[in-house]
Amino acid sequence: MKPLVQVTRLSAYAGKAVIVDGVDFEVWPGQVTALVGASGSGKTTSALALLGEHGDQVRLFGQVEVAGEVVVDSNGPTSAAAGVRGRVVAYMPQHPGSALNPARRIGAGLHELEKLHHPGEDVVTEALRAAQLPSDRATLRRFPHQFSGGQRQRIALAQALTCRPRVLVLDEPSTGLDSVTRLQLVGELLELAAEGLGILLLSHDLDLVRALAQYVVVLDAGQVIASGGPEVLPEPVDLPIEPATKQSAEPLLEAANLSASVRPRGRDPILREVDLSVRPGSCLGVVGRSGSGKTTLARCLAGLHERHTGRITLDGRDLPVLRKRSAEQNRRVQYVWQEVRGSFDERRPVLDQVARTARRLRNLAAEQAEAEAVATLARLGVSALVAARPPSQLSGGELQRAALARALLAQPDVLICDEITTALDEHGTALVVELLRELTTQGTALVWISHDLGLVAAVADHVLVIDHGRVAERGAPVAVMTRPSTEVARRLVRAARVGHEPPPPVLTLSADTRSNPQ
Amino acid sequence: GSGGGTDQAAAQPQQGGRLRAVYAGGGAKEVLDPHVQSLFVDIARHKAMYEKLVELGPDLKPVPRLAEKWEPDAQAATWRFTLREATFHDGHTLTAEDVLYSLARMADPAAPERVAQSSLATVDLRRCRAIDKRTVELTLTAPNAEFPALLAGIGTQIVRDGFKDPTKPVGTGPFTFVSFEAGRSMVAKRYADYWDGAARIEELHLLSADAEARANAVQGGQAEYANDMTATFARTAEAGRTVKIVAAKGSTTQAFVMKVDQPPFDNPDVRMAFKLLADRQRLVDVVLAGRGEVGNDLFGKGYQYYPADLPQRERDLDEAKALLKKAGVLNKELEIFTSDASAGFVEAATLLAEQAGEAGLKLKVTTGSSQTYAKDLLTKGAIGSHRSGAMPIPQYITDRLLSKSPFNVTHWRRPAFDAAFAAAQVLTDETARAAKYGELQRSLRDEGGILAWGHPDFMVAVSAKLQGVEAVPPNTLDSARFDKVWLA
Amino acid sequence: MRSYAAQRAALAVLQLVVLSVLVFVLTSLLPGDAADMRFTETLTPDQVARLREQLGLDQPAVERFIHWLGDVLRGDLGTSLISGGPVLDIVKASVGATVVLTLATLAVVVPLAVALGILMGTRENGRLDRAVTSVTLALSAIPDFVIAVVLIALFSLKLGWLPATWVGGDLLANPVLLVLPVAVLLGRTVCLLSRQVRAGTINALHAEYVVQARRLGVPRWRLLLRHVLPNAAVPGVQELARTGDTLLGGVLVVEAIFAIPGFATALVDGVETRDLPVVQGLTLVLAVAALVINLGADLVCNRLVPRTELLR
Amino acid sequence: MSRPGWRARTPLAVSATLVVIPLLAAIFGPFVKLKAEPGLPYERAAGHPLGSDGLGRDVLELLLTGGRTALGMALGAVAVAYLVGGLIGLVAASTRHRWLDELLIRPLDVLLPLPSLLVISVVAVGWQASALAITLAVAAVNVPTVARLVRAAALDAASGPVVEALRMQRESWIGIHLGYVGRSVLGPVAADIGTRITLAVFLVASVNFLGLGLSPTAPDWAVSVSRNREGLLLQPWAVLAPALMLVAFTLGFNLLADRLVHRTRRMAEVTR
Ligand SMILES: Nc1ncnc2c1ncn2[C@@H]1O[C@H](COP(=O)(O)OP(=O)(O)OP(=O)(O)O)[C@@H](O)[C@H]1O
Ligand SMILES: Nc1ncnc2c1ncn2[C@@H]1O[C@H](COP(=O)(O)OP(=O)(O)OP(=O)(O)O)[C@@H](O)[C@H]1O
Ligand SMILES: [Mg+2]
Ligand SMILES: [Mg+2]
Repeated sequence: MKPLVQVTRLSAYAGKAVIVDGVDFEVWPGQVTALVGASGSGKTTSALALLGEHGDQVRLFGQVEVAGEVVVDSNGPTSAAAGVRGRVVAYMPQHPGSALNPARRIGAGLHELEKLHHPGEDVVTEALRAAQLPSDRATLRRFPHQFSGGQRQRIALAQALTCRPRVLVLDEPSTGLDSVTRLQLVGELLELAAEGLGILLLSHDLDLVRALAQYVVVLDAGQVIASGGPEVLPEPVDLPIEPATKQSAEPLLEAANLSASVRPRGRDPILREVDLSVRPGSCLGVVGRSGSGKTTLARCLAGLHERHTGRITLDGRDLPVLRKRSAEQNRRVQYVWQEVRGSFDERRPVLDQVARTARRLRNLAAEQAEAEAVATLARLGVSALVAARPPSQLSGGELQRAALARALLAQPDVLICDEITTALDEHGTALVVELLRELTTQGTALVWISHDLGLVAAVADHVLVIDHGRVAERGAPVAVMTRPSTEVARRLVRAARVGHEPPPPVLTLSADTRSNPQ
Repeated sequence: GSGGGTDQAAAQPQQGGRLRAVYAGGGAKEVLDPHVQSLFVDIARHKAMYEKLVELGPDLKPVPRLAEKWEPDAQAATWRFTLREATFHDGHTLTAEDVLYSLARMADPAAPERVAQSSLATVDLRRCRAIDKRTVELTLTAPNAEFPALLAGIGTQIVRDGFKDPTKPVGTGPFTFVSFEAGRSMVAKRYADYWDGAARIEELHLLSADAEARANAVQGGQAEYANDMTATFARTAEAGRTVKIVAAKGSTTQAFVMKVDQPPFDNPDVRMAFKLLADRQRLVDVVLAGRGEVGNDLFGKGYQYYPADLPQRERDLDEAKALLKKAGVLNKELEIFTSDASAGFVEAATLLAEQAGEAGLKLKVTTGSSQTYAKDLLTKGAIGSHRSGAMPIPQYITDRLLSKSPFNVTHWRRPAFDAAFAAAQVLTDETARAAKYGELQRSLRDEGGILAWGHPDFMVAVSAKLQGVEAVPPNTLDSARFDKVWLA
Repeated sequence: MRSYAAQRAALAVLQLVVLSVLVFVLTSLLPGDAADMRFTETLTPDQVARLREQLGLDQPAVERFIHWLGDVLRGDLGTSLISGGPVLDIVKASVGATVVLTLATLAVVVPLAVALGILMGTRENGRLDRAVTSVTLALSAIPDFVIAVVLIALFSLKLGWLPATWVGGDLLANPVLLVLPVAVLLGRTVCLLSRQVRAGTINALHAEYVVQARRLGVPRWRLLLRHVLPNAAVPGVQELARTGDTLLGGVLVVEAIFAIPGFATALVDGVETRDLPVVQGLTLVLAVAALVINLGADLVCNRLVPRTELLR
Repeated sequence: MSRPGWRARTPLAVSATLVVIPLLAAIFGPFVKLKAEPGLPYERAAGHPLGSDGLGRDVLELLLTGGRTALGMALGAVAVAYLVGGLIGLVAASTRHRWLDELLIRPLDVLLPLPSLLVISVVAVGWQASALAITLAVAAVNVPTVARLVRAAALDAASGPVVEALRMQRESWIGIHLGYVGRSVLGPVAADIGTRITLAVFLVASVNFLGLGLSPTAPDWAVSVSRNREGLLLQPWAVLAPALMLVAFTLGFNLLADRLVHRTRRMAEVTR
């Protein structure tokens, strides 16, 4: 058998900078090849070379052969490249949501591809089936915005499949998915591979790669540093679940009967009758499927979500909404945003914005505040040089850590962290966890929201499982992770094991009703 | 260019064709009712379809039209008009009854917009009668030797007995009505049975447009005749060959009017000072671009009864300054009220302000609304701009200079003047009358509030094809005589 | 969606009522009334006073307005105070020319602007893009009346190729009459529109979904036609609806210069002669047109790009 | 993107010159005393470098005195529009009271279909030849759009997480609204002011051209174009010179605004 894709000594230059440096890999029919590596290591650049495509000002060298056609040779992309697009290699981009034309019904887009590549054949229905989407007329007549995020991702997959390619390239297909949805994706991809499709998977989600790939190529700074079977990947680490400790003190932050809605007068609540309490030095983990209301809960506690009912207390005293809090209350409760990039002013250096907290909330002098900011950032692995830039010039992971530092400079008593490790690799996560552990020993209470159940289990003393705005289950992490009592919790926990043990049977998709279009 | 009509008169007249004549438009104000007319375009339109008993000659002297001749009694109180053999467009022959009906219609108090109401107020309708089919006797409540001229005024057209619907015009004029859109156009057709010889052109289009569009239309060949053109256009046109200018010398009057009952113009010295400080030649050179004659503070240069023997008033700045000083208005600021209502108003006012400045007087130009200017001039401002079209001098006095005149813009109210004028008007002897009028005008020139600085030429632009256009003042018999012209 | 339409309709009715009141108040504030406008040197003040009475102008303003509103609700726009004819006739007579003029302009502008916009957008920052941008930008910087004056001097008076005025011309017999007025109106609109389409094209071309469609093998012309154009057209359509008002200003200048008996001229005439019923009627028609155009633009945009939130 | 420096600088110099010449003429022109003798209408004689106009006035002198109204009214109108509309927009966006927002914005919605032409002609007819009245009218017709623009831009900024983060840091009201919201509004506002000023110049000029505005003998550039156009073939400079001044200003301003829009767009792209 011949490889479908043969990449030899592929290099890419942007100006003088080398982005990809002599990369070799192959894609075989019916098998999954994975390109892994840290962010910026050249995964996307290498994969796009299969289409003869490259970014602005980027030059390609080396040789890329796809199904016998040379699409890149020593002079860069060849004219044959246009011929392989779609029909031979179909690429599913990193953010599939934005890859759908908002102005066109999805049926129009799919049928257009059908007519272009396989006129007369009914490939659309088949592609939709493979992407686990219904193929009825009503679905085809919908616009992309009428689907949920997960469904949109599958539509993008269906588009790629409609071309009936021989090679499917998937760029970071699991970012932002909760564990259940991610598991469904694994099932879909395994089925496709079984049908003879060659798959190139780009990801830094090592669990996903372990679950799927037969071949793994590890990139670092554009160079292949290892390649072979999945065994070249580091062993999966199960973070130890720490036993609950320190239940002595009085509750610091409490919420009783908390309900919240986005519409006036409490209509259509998205959070219902939640009770919780956090003691000093303890950590409350909050988990749940996407859209279940975790962020809303956090924003209620932070005083940012004003449309809520129920009672929130700090040290037994009522805690009003943010604009009515005293300076001291304001300082004591801090929040780290889920979408960090949006929470920074684009026009000011990140360092200034971080230091500002200490100046406003702790009345430190400018130099002092800055020194403290630099120190905190350094502990989190962000250099002062990087932090002196405006936010647009920081990577997602750097910014996420800066946001944490911004909150920490208030020396809060309660810190609410909303998915603050999503853009971090394992090293970055470890730095964050270490710093927060240190703080809890000094008495700071944490509210920790995350999709990463392993991480939650490792840091939290107590876990809340939220479903449809209600608390579905609560208890010590050991109990929830090992003996989940509700269906939601069970599914979340089981799905999270992907890559750690043989995947469980693919879950039925019909259960996925949470984000149906209105 | 000027007087272009005469030399072409020798050329062989042609028959047929469509003549498009453009006039200054009045938008929705344009009317089809001949008794409501007020604009040039209305007058031209009505002239095409209707006629009056009397018209005015080039010197504004009454000339017979539908009335073949007339005869007053000794007191000039009862007038007998003999009618011409004319037929209306519906075939009906003109009779005395038509005349009586027309006069009654003009005077109808239920229709206050009929314009001849005040000028014909002295006609005693109850005592007017038809002597026979062709003779009508009109009796006046106050004797008036100028009565025929009044019958040549605006809004005095003779309509058919029983004429009710002005949208279906029936007159005795040279053209019959086809269509009309206010503010845009009227179309009329040649009337073959016209008593004065049927028109040569077949179809007449009277169009409405502002000055620029008139110029563009006649230059671009979209019209053959454009009324009331500016001196600048005349200069431009004369440089080209497509358009001729037909200019009637000094046919209208441009003036500043001072209200003699308002300070500082209630002081005759100030009025005289203004008359002396005005640089008439410069006003004529600039505002009229030299196409006009210098005025002598009197209306109607060259018309019947105009005292041509009076010396021309010259500029005398020193004398003016002395008078102003005497009156104590030197270095005071005054306001001159003007508007864009008529070409040259604001320009003339601006120039006068400059000239007043040379005499040590600050004159501020205030520009009012052009639409309401006629009304505003009566009440606003102590000094303002004024223009008058061609009309007989006695009529000018009646309308503007008597205590009861509706449009007495100088507020010239002198019982003695009124009485002297009334006495002159009843004189049936023309020379005696002329002498009296002369005296009155002399006193007006020195004491009155009218600073008549110029008599602009009345200019009409005609395309090279159009022949037979006479250089006559507007409002006279031969202006807008489209029955006499032809297309070569 | 339905509640949105109802809301929109209610707002429109409110807008019309408020507008009418406003126009009435504004024009009532003007010095003088229609009777004064009919004052001529030969009418005595007494005659004018009787005229005012006949026109009903001696009645209180509020009463006149209520009367007018009642008539409008019965579908009667009233009669002109100046000509005495029905306002509806005046509206009909004046709308025609303007509509012809506007449609003719749009018929040239829209295809031209779309073509130019796409041409520029696909060659972003190329030489052609810069050239076309500069030319349209320069054109749009010249006031309409300057363009008009220069074009007339050149093409009508000097060269004698094109008619400079509608006076004495018949549009049906001589459609050439439209050339200069449309040319004058063209400049700015083409510039505004083509720049919007250009920006839309560039945005769309850079959009992930177009890049992705290309990756999946959609050929170039199809990409432009089916993927880029609808999205690029949206800002253009919105701009078009928005320029309605400025276009009307241009139309007035053009109508004045070319002596076109149109809508804008009638409106300004109405104001100048204090012909309130005419002003009210014309404004009403105009406001309805503006509302309909805006609604239409919203609907078109929503059809083109369903994501553009209607409720905004 | 190659040689951006060369490409960017040349038009900047050109457009700046285009704007500055009329602007200088408008500001300092009235102080220049030329001592030109009045002549006859539409002369191209010596003593008048650009000839004379329909009133025999020196065209060069008119050029120097006519800019103040031509540009001043437009700039004044835009300033007033932004003062009023900007304030309404900012208050509407920053208020927490929905009713205040509605109260401020709804009436403007109602006014939107009011033809600006009507407003301006009414004002022009009502207050004959008053520069102030026309300036205010032009400002008034711009207020609704400005208010909505500012409100939308401010709302965008004020409702985002940045403001929440600033509040979490207990930033002062001034710090939030001037330091962040105001600065975010600045971009769209700057781009808008560019086009709005040229539109205002057009509007004022059109009103004056149509004879609805200033006195017909005013030296204003647009009035000059209007009044002297019948002498275009006799003395072209009387029309062309003021027209060129107007065009230079609007063209230069258009170019500057275009550049600004490009800059903000490029910035937006970078930050995205
Ligand atoms: N058009 C370009 N011009 C210059 N540099 C580029 C360009 N495109 C990518 N790069 C750089 O090339 C490097 C590799 O980029 P690439 O997108 O291939 O990374 P990746 O491995 O896919 O990362 P990620 O996990 O973040 O998607 C990065 O450092 C990036 O900054
Ligand atoms: N402004 C809003 N308007 C309408 N619905 C909203 C709004 N904000 C949140 N929601 C809905 O409220 C629900 C809870 O949202 P929330 O952001 O709290 O979810 P989450 O648990 O944080 O999800 P994720 O894991 O994706 O961050 C979701 O279904 C979301 O669609
Ligand atoms: Mg990538
Ligand atoms: Mg969330």
